[in-house]
Amino acid sequence: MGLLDKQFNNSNVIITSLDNLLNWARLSSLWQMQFGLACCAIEMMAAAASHYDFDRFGVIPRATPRQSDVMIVAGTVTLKMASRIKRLYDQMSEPRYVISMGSCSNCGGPYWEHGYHVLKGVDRVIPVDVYVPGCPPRPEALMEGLIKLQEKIRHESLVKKTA
Amino acid sequence: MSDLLTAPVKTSTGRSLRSEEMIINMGPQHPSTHGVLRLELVVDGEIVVDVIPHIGYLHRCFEKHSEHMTNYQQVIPYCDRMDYVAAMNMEMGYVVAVEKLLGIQVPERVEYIRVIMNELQRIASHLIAAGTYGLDVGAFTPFLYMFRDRERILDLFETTCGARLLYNYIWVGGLSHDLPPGFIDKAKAFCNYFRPKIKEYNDLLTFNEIFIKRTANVGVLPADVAIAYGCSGPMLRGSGVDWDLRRDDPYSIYDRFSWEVQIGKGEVGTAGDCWDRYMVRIREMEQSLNIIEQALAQIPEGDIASAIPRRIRPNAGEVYVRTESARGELGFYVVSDGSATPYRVKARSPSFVNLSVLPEICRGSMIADVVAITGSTDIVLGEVDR
Amino acid sequence: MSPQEISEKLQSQFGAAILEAKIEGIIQPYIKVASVNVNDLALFLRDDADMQFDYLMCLSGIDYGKNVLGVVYHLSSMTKRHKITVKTDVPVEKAEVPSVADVWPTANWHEREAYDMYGIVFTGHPDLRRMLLPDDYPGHPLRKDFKVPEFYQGMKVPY
Amino acid sequence: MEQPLKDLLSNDVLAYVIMAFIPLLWIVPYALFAVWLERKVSAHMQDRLGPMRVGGWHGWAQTIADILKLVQKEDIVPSAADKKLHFLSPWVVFIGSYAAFAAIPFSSAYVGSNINLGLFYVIAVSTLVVVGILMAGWSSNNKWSLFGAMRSAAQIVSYEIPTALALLAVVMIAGTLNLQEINQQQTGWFWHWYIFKKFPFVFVAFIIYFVASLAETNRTPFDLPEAESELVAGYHTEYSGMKFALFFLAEYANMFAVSAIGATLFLGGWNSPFGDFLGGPIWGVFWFLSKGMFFVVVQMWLRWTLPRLRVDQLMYVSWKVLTPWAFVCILGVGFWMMM
Repeated sequence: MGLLDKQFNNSNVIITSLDNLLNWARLSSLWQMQFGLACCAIEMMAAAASHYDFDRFGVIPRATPRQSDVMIVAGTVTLKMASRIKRLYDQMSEPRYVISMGSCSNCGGPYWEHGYHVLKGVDRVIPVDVYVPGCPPRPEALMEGLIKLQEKIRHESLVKKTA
Repeated sequence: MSDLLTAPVKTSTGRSLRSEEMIINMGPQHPSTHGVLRLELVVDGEIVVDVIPHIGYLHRCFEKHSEHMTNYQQVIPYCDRMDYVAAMNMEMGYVVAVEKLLGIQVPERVEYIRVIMNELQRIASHLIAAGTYGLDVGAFTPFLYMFRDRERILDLFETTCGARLLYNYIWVGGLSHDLPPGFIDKAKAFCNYFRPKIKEYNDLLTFNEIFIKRTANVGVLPADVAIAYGCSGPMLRGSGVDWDLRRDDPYSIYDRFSWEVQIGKGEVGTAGDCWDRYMVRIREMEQSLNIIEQALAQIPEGDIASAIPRRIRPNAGEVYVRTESARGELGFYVVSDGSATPYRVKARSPSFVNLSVLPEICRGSMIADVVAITGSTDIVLGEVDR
Repeated sequence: MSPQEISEKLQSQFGAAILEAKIEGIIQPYIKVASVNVNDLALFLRDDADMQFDYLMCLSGIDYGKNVLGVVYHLSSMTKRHKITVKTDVPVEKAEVPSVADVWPTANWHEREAYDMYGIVFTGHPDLRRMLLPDDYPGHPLRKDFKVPEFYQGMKVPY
Repeated sequence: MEQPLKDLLSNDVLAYVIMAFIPLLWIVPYALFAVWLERKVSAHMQDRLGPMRVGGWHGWAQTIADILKLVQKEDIVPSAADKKLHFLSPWVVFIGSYAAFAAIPFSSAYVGSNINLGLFYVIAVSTLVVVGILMAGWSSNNKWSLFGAMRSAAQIVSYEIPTALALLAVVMIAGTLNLQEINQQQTGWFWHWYIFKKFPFVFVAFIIYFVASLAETNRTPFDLPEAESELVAGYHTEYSGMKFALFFLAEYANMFAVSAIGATLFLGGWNSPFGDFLGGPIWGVFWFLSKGMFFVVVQMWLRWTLPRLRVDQLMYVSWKVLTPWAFVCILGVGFWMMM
């Protein structure tokens, strides 16, 4: 994760306040990587367009992985594309998050059985934070996924987790 | 610009002025490749010497799936997912092919509803094409305006079949649902709403001086090259070839409506340039509105399904049927061996063929032009790769 | 020209190379041709004044089973407004068909796709690489005997 | 303001340091506000709402969250990058745009450094931005970055010429390069502003200046160096976290700097448009900032309306349209003054 993450062993009032502030900043400014794969990308575009307007949540598209915080894997991941997605994920800077949008990137979707060239779930190559079901998910569903991700970020901490 | 590029790059002593060439990869993740297209650009400075498209990053095994479904109907959702921007057109193409294989007629009402849905879909698809094209040349706002109006079409689809993007609505022998009550009024209201919007797009983008500068005389595709490369749809019509399958090889009931086929005339540049291709789409939206209005006025009452068994088993045989999708000639080659599953389904996707002409028209242009040309071919990668 | 006339003209021109011409009792008539003659026939179909098949609509590979592969050409003419289907068969062991990419440039990508999916080699093709699948993908997936690989580059392929 | 500060602190060096930081008090809040404003302006132009959630009222805290997040982000230096240049370039770019503020008079009482060659200094020092951008593009070892940097260098160097020529038209009338003096010459009602002098030559010069300044700040329709749909993100493709934030800050600082110079030279700077009404040093700051912000908003308006030019068209505009017309303006003003 980021610079300070998991650097502290004990929690105190300063660290928790800092936690809250940093988490607030992270969850309020999730810049999305401008990158779509298949059908879901159209719904992702619709989510960013006037009617649904992702910008309300502070989500703006960035074309380069270096400057983006969340990668929305929108669509079918094929074997040819999988290594590229892995590389894009590696190029993103911490803290980074992944939303898997749609059945295809969750588990292969309708292509699970005979898809000789379809990766059955993007979580086989990169870690996923939030799965959004649907084929394709409606923009509202994607927003729900984003809010879930924000909830997840809200509970992150600088404190090391002990077993 | 053009004489600068076509002039021999030699000094008076005959030495080449070409500098070292550089290869850059555009895509598969790039903001303006409309998905996961990868273009290998060989560039000499800003000038593109060669373009090598690499596709297949979205190859989802459509043809394999259609050979393994339990019946013919189950292929329809996969057709949807091929061209996800114009799913209705895709369903239509496949269903018309299977019906021809079966040799059945569908009720009148079904035909009318199919035409209405197809033309609405064509408008929605062209809106995405034109909007993202604006994005490609750097105009952000028209894209959002067009998406705003597209939402209204999606609302119509949603009231009809519950889905926004991939419908599974047109079935072999009929439709999944009848039109909901009030649909016709809503569709008429949409037509009235949408007509003035086309003028708005023209004011905002089409006749913008910079937009014309960026697209006129860029990526000129001569008519003979277009035909030799098998281009179709707005790509072919943009080059001035008067060819529309809805009129020239009619299917369904398109021969009952009166509308005009739009072709590129080279108003602001050469016939067959990017602006012409863009403009054909804008004008086709208007023509689609005409068809919708006629169909809405004539639509009869009746059944929405013809009497066919649940598991259809066409006689052994084969058929190639082409229909006009939003992107061009969509062909389905369906082979039956008499069983309940297709033996072979080959989709001849228009984008795949239209894309193959890209290297031909990109050579000698600039990097920014490659973006403009790729945008004007209006490819959907799901359909290119199938 | 009607399909009947087309087939008669082709038979008089190519004789024994035309293996079969099925016109009646079928939805779309087709002409079957010996695989070695495909390119000559294509050139004739495009250039003959009566034919003028300037538009290759579709080129499909097909696996007929029993070790026979096929290539199907769907042609149409924009000027004459007629259509014809041309077919050819090749055995799996020697799946070689002359390329028609020099006749219709659009065949270039179609043939690459057929090569990718069925392993049909188009002789004389300018750039016969895989089209859709990665270069190191094992096998030709649309053949009826294709088995999905267990792993590809360390990624598990079956569900 | 310089002298009172020195007297107060009785330490010259400290006084200079404080003087130097005063523009920062404006630039940082301004940049935060302008980014938020840009998002709101673009959203409302596009039938959207823009940021609505963060901080409550219309997402006012959006950019604060953005900057706090960028601080936390991992700082990636590509392994193949030229590490020193990669580290330095955002600073060079920022310093280039920040240093320009030293000679810009914010009010009759405050100018960072009241030098005689003020305008010359501003033009010269803002060229430093090109060096920074070239460093960024080269050191990233990324072809898209290199393209962005090369385009940017060509663009900014070309557009310096019409910019400087257009400003020269005013300098000819004013007879000085000192920006504070130029301001003082325009005191009075708005028809004393230089934009209305020697009509229409200076007016045309102002338009040339504004168009060229759009190119100097890489704004649409001249945003080729970072053209998103062509070059991914241009010269800052490989920059993440705080370094990217510096580029961003520099871009917005630059936007204001060119607007401020335009306002100073053509529109009376800190002068009230209505003679003595709401005049004086304090209101002067208000007038100066409002004029500057007005042009910043115009730049945003253009950005969300126009498509982008191509490289050769960009050069065409500079060399074949703006530069000749700037010469015409200079000649016109010159002949007028001789008569």
